[in-house]
Formats: sequence, structure tokens, C-alpha cells
Amino acid sequence: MPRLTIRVQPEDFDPAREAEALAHGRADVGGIVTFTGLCRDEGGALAALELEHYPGMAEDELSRIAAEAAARWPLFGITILHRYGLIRPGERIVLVVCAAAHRRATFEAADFLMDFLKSRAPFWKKEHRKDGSASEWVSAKDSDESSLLRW
Amino acid sequence: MPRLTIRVQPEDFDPAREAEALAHGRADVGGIVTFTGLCRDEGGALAALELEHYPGMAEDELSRIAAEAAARWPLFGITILHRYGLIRPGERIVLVVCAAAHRRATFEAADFLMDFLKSRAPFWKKEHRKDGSASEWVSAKDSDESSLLRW
Amino acid sequence: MRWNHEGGWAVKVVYFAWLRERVQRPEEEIAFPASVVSVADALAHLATLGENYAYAFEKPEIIRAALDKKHVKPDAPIAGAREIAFFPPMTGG
Amino acid sequence: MRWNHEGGWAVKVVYFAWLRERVQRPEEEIAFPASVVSVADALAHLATLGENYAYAFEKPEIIRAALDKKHVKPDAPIAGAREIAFFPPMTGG
Repeated sequence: MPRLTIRVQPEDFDPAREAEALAHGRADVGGIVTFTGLCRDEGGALAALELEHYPGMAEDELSRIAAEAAARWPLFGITILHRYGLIRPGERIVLVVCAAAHRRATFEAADFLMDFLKSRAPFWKKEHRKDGSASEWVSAKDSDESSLLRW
Repeated sequence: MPRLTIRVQPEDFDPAREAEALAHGRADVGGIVTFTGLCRDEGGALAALELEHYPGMAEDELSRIAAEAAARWPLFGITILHRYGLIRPGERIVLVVCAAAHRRATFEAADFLMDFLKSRAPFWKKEHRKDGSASEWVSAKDSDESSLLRW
Repeated sequence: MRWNHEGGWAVKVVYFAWLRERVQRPEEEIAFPASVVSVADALAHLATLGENYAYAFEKPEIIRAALDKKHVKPDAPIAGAREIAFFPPMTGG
Repeated sequence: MRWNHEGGWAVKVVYFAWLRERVQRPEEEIAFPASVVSVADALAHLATLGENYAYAFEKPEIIRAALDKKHVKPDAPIAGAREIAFFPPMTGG
């Protein structure tokens, strides 16, 4: 069973430290994929994103998705971190790290985790605009749902 | 045109610093994928890998592969670093970083770059074993060639 | 879940994102009548509780639900659940 | 590339990995006869230069080549090239 690390937190995180933690002290890791999702400024229009989550369920869902990836690919470790609260453009929102003996597993698992995380983990984004117009909840994309059909 | 950074060097590198350099000072980056390839110890049997390369051609090929990825996916930046010389188990060998507005492009491009790099960039690995037996050149895998057919 | 005097029960209901804003509260205890069996029944019942509820649940087909923090389909029976959550499609990541 | 007195030319040939080890040198200048037109011809000519060359090029079908640091196929004409490289399939990454 690979080492699974799941954290849901308001604080920023350090992708490099998380990646190193997965490979630390072992010499059988051949590849590590790190995906970092960042807050875009939407052409300068965005003041901040507000990330709401369902405490308890968010951690449970991320753990369930990680366990599913661990069952499908021969991984040594999976780390998923997801922030909530107010996040400014340029800041990190989410991190997925996968370590394995071979490259293919790391790419596929990280891609899978991000796909499922987006459509299954209970987080919701609200956009606060710089022009002071009413804040709006981000709509789920149909493409996110259809992305799941790849797996 | 995205920012392309290609380096072929004996020294180790810092994946986090390279990833941050791609997003630094811009707020339109939505995702960054970092792939780090490491030297495995092959169950404790490996003393070190010796990486030979074709100077000049190695840089040219990596630049060509990066330009191809840049033409196929809407990327903001691509960084490829590849080491040569003696590399010990647990050490980093290769780094690919892709930054883009959207996640899908970063995963696909990084996966593509690693596939092509493995079969097109002029690097060769020789294994030095701990038991002192004759060092052996690593054979190219058929799976590496067939991997290219995915693109 | 607590049985109430009408033969129904009271259960904690939680709302997220724009559902929470429309309902105008993050959570509440609801005494469902005995006729409410499934998640879809619970949703339909909530939609009758007032203007803000009607607005929140006007498009039931896009609303997701969880029972005790696990995703469920609309036909899932709610009997035994301590917490029912309703929320829009997720947009994390 | 320099024309030599036999009507052929001299060109820098470089070897990598186990090809370099078998040929027992990293590079050399080779005067190819005029009959050598393609990369495949050059490879076949090299294989005749001695035992170590015969060993190095015993499986020509797996050997890769580059002209002036660009991958080429066996039928590529070598006229004009300043550097021909021969090497096994790459194993980087």
C-alpha cells in the first residue's frame, strides 16, 4: 500500500517539500509527477477566489480518490493538498504528487486524481471581481464530467 | 511563443526553483506539471548510472522536442533539464516542467516531452553494479518506441 | 435522525455554495414527514418550505446530495442518515 | 568534408555508448571512397575496417545515425556533411 497524504487547509503549501517527502530515504522511486493548480487573474479582472468546502467530506472524498488511484497504479506514494478560504491570483490552490518506480504510472495517476478531484471533492469556487460587481459562483464545466469517461 | 528553457549539465538541479521560474511574475498560469526522473537502485544492486550524451545534439534535440510541444499545446513555458555524468541511486536525472492556463495541456505536454526525450534525445545510460561485475549499457525498451505512437 | 411525533423524523440538513446563500442558512434541523423516503423526496419537500427554498431548489436535476458525507444518488433512502447535504456541482481543483 | 585524392572525401565520424567502446575510439577522420553515398553505405564501409569495426556494426539495423547532429535515416545522402555520428538507440530520460 502506498503512503497516502491528504490535507485540506487554508494555508499555502510547499510543492517541493511535499514531493521530496514522498521520495525521502528511498532509492526505488523512478519518477515523481507534481501538479500544482494556481489561481488565475482572469485577464486582471479577478480580485480573489473564495474556496468553500464541506469539512470532513472533503478529506474523505480525497482519501477515497487516492485509494482508488493506489488500487489502479503501482504507486509508492500519493499526496493531495487542497486549500480553502480566500485565495489571490498567482497563489496555489491544489497540489497532487505521485511517486512510482515508473513514469507512466505517475502521469496517469496524477491526471486521474485531478480529474476526479475536480468533479467529486466537495469544493466550490466563488469569484470576487476587482470592479466590485456581484461575486459569482463558478459553474461546473461539462468538460470536467466528460473528462471522467476517459478512466 | 512560450518561454523555453533547455539545459544539459552534470550538476543537480532544483525542480521547485525551475517550476517557480515558469510562473514567476505572472497570474495567468492555471497549472504547472513537474516531472522528475530519478536514479533507482534496482533493488540495491546499482552503484551508479553513467549518463553519456552527444554534446550539441542533445541540446538541439531537446529544443526541437520542446518547440514541437509548444506548437501542439497552448503553453506559457517549458523547461527541460537533463544531467550527464555519474549519477547515484536516489539522485535526479531529468526534469520536465510545463506551465499553462489549463491543466490538460500541462499533463499532455509533459507526458509527450518525456516520451520523445527518451527515444530521441542522444543520451545513453550505463549501469555500474555494486557487485563489481562488468558495467552494462541499458537496452532501449520496445515500449519506449511504441509509446511514441500515442501522439 | 430523531423520530418525531408525526411519525416522521428530524435530521440535520446542510447546504453549500449558492444553495446555502439561497436558503439563507448553512444548516438546520428539518422534521421530514413520513412520506419522505428518498433524497429526491427530501429535496422536493424542502422546495415547499418557502420562497427562498423554492428558489434554491428550482433546478433539482443539477443538485448533488450526500448522506453522512458520502455522495448518493437521488433515489437513495434517507432512513438512518444523521446528516443530509445538498450542494451544486463541485468546482474545486 | 574534404575531397581526397581518390575522388572520395574525409569526414569526421563520431561514436557513442557501446559503439564507441567497440570501435575503441570516440571519433576519427575517415576517407570514404566515392562509392559511399548514403549513411547506410558509410556504415557498411566502416564495418570492413577491422575486427573491432565488424563487431561494432554487426547489427546495422539497430544502429542510429546523425548528420551534423540531426537524426537521419539510413538512406540519407552524406554528401556535404561535416560530422557523421553512429550510436545505439537512446536510453535517456
